[in-house]
Amino acid sequence: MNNADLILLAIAIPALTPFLLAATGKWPNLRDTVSVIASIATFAAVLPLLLAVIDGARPAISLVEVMPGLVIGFEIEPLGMLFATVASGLWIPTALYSIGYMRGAHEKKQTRFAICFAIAIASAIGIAFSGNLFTLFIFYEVLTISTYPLVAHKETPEAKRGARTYLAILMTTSILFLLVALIWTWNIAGTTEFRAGGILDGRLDPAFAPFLLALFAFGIGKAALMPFHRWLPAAMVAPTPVSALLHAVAVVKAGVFTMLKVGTYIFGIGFLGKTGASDWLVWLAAASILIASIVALTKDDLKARLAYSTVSQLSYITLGMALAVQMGVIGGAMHIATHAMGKIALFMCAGAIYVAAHKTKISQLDGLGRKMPVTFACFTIAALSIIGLPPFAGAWSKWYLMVAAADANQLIIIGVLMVSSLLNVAYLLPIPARAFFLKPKDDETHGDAASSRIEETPLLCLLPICFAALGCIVLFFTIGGLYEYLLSIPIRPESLP
Amino acid sequence: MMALIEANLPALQVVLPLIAAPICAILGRGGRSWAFACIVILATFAISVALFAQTYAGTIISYRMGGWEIPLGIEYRVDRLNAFVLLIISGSATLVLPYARRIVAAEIPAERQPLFYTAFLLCIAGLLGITITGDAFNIFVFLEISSLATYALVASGSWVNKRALTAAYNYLIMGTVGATFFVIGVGMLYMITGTLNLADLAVRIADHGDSSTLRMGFVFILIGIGLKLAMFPLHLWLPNAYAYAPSAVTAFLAATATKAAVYVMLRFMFTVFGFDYEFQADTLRMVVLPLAVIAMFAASIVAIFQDNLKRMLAYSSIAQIGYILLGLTFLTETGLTASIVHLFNHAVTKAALFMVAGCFILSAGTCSISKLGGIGRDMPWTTAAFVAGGFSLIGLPLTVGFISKWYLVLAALELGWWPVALMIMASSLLAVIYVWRVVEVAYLQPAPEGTVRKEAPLSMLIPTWIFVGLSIWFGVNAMLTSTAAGRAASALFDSSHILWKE
Amino acid sequence: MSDIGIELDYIMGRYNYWLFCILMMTGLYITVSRGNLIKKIVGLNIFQTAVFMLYISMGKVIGGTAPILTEVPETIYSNPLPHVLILTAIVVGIATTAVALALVVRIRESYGTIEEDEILELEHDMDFGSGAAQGDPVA
Amino acid sequence: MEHHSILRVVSKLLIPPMLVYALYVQFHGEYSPGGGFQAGVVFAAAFVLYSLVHGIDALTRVAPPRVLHALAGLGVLIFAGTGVVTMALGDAYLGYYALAEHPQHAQEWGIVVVEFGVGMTVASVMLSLFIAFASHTRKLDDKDW
Repeated sequence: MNNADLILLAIAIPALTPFLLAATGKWPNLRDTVSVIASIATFAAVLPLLLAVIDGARPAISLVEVMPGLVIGFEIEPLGMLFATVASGLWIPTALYSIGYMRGAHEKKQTRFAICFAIAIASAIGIAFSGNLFTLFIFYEVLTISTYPLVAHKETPEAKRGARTYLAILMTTSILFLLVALIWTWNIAGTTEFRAGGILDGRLDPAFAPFLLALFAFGIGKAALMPFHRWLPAAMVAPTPVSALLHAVAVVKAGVFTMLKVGTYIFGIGFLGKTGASDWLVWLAAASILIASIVALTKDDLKARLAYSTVSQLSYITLGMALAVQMGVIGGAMHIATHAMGKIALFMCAGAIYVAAHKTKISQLDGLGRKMPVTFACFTIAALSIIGLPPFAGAWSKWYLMVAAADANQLIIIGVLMVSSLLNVAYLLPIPARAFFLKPKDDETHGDAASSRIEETPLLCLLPICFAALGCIVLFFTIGGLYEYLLSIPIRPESLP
Repeated sequence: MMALIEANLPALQVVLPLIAAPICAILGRGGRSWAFACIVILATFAISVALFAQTYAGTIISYRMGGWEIPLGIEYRVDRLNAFVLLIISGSATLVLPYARRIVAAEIPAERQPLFYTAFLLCIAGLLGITITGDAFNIFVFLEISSLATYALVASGSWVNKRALTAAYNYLIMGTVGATFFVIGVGMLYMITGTLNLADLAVRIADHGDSSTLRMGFVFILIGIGLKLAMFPLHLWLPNAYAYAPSAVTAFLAATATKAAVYVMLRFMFTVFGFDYEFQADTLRMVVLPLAVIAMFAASIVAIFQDNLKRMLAYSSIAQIGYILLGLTFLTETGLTASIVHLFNHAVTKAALFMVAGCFILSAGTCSISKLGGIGRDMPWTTAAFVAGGFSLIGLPLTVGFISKWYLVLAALELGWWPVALMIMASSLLAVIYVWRVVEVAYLQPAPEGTVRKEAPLSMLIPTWIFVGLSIWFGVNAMLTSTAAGRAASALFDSSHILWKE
Repeated sequence: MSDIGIELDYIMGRYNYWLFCILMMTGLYITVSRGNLIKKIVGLNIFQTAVFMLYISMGKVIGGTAPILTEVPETIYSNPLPHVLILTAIVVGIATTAVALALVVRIRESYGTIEEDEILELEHDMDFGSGAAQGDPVA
Repeated sequence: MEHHSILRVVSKLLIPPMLVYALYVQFHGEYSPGGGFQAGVVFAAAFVLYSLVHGIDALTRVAPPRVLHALAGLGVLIFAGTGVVTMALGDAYLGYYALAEHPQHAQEWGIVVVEFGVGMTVASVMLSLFIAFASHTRKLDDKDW
């Protein structure tokens, strides 16, 4: 089996799993087994590709020519490979976790949930492997549609409203801006292929570059750049595995990944740096980082706080691209991985708390740390990683971003990153602190008989959490390899005279 | 025998359904006349395919009715453009007829069914005639044949809801006014040139040059055809006519009737008057362009507030016609390609959606959106078809709607018309709203108490899904449609430019 | 004074067009303004007739006779083609009128009136009266 | 109806000439003004006159709607069928030259046959229309006259 077939396989496995899931829907155990096996199989298909890409291979395959010159095709480069590895790798713990969660929380329509989940993963991998912007756009939209039923899963009026916001913002931005940007790119460049060094240099009038970049930056709504971030908190009505999927694995990462791709392979870092087209984006991203962090501070709902934290963290990656230096791309790409690891752990913890204690507010968590020590220990590790303290993975990506800011002579940005870290401390650390050190309130919350039965979450939930927390630490010590790997992202045009 | 048929394909294309219509009436039984109509339509479709294949390379087939010399007699002329439209019309008919059997049986009394199929065949013959003929007055005659049949078909919805009668009446008044305007316009052209043959008209008009009579002729034709194709604000007949016609009729009309009228418009604007006719270019950009944009928004917004699914889709059709007209007003090859490809794409999409509405009516007894709660569970396949068609209406990738939007926006960007490009996209967002309203009700709302609904019969489901399949297939692999449309556009473009060269 | 003469000539020389305009506008006005469905059809017919007259007057060649072959070779004939076209148009017009009248008969049977405003009122009641949804069949 | 003798007599006098005149117009259409459209209408008018005097029931006995519908269809078939025949004979649709050797005869034959079909359709459609509308109205009593 050659690499090109593996690409198709990696997408086909999660894309075809829904049929199996639908067929086995009547037998929950069988269905969930299918789901887990599919996740492992997908990862198994992605791994050999990763090894090949590390060796310098660039597998490619084109499927069908939709319109003259417009091809649905895949081509793997280091950035996409990283995202695919993250998405497929984290699908395994998420799949396990969602079984535990969905059963623990007695959710309905678990088959539909599993089906949409698999499609979402398939489209995330499709995004990662896309050989051109057009293919990427297709999978981007598939991802939007397939996650809609997940967000609306509970079918309550509240869930419907949240899902509506989710869909409205993602659709509006993608159709109104991203598609126009795509067609514009096609119009001036005659292609939408991802090429090292970008395809716009020499074709696009530098005066228009900031506008095109703006269409892209706002068009990629999944990157949750302010002011188009509202969908993320709105989507918090979803079951927690969905939140994990949205915030760590698929949706938001697809957004920032697209942003990096566009910056690196459509505009080209060199072109951006030369024209200064992305200067405004640096400041917008910086503002987004700070404002979202401050908003997070005000939220008492655990998931909402995490959501705003995500908004802030995503802007790091956008920022990395906008700095228009190689180190920025590396830092951004690294942040995809490290933030994914940390955030998935945080969300799984939030879900675990809900399943075990039915608590969603931070103010209700007092003293819960003693009943669920493992969960909260993992929460702390993940929080520290997000904050960016060594020896946790998040430290490295922040480090490289700061290096990038220095490279780009944007010293204020270094300050912004530091302030942001402090804000992270302020909104993340109080949560485990309350849980561990404050006494449980005796009135209504813990005093009744039901609360005395609170104990650690189901094992199926707990294992993935531990795995993700462990990942935060492991990633810190193996970052050298990742850095080496990310250096292979081609920045300059391949064939320079 | 084969050679004989081959030589007379253009005539047979129209004559076959025309002859079949009275036979259908004489046959007398619903089932029998339906089967007969099916066979005839299949043959008609085969002829269209043959014509399409013959002209795909660029040959122009010219057929002289009654053997008269060309500018004197009536000419049937098939080129890439109308071969494509013929294919759309007969193809839609081929799929709608099998679908019609069950829903017609439910909506129309048995003794009236043969007449229904007669009118249906007449309507097809008229539409095909409009498309194939190369004679301006002949277009009028066929326009009226198809329209008269359509009025009758729409009115036959009165067995279900009496409002079909007033809908048909309004359609008749506006349609007749439109047709008469068209005749006046043709008369003006005849006054100037003394010919009715379209190709001949083009040459003579170019020789004659601009004049106020020519301008009057153009305006009359524009308004006349505008009425027939429901150009905003001449669309008032359409929503009720579509909403209260029998479901099979709605599906067929949505796919074909306005398309044939658009074809006539294309033909007159670009074959007869030509791209370089300045008055036309001005009118298109100053009048038609704003109207098309208003249609895109106004009709979509009205669609959002409709409770009747068919009415909602009807308003959406008006908006989609706005897209087609918008493509024309660009006056570029890409713009024309966009319009022509959207002719096909919208036909496929809308037919599928109206068919879904018909399935709902058959199974649930209503297509009122507020009563369709939870129908996604009872009729999974039908509802899935709606979702897929809705995606195409929105213009999501991998559906035909996307291809249309792509070409339209590309055409706008080529001209540097920024605001227009953004408006195209903004109006497709309105489509998200009205499609999603239905999706939400169908999947996330509980079913009303005490409803029993079961999946639509296969005879209806299969044609619906063929349309859906087409809308996906030609969304994934649009080479055939986009090349065909592109070639038709470039043929129009080339021929049209030669004419006005001084 | 010769100016006026030209003006008069201009007007009188095109009297067929003026007639056509007046008839056409009359017909169109009736169609649009009358509430009675039958009167609308009458208006439509006047409107169509105007067009017939336009065509027929167009085919007239001054000094020409009816286009029937005569023995005299230098006879000038009027153009017969518009007549033929209008014959077809008349037939189409009759068919349209027949369908329209048939519809009016059916409307009268179902609604009990052929006045447009009364019909609109009835339809408004169907839409918003007593909670009937639009999509519902009406028995 | 029996006592309206004037009407009866006049109609008896008028109807046969009307029918004959219709046939004249019908079959001289290829040389002189006339043809199927006009003939059909005159032909139908004779029947309408009959029905005005003797009542709609009398007319439907003479020309039952079902027969009229069939005749209308048949007329179209004659028209269109001629075209198909000429096609089968190797000429274009409605290319009459294939019908006979002498071109003038061929044209004549073609026109006569086609016009016959037209006349038949027009007459029967006119009558069906009349019947359709007339049978919707209330029956007239003798004293209403």
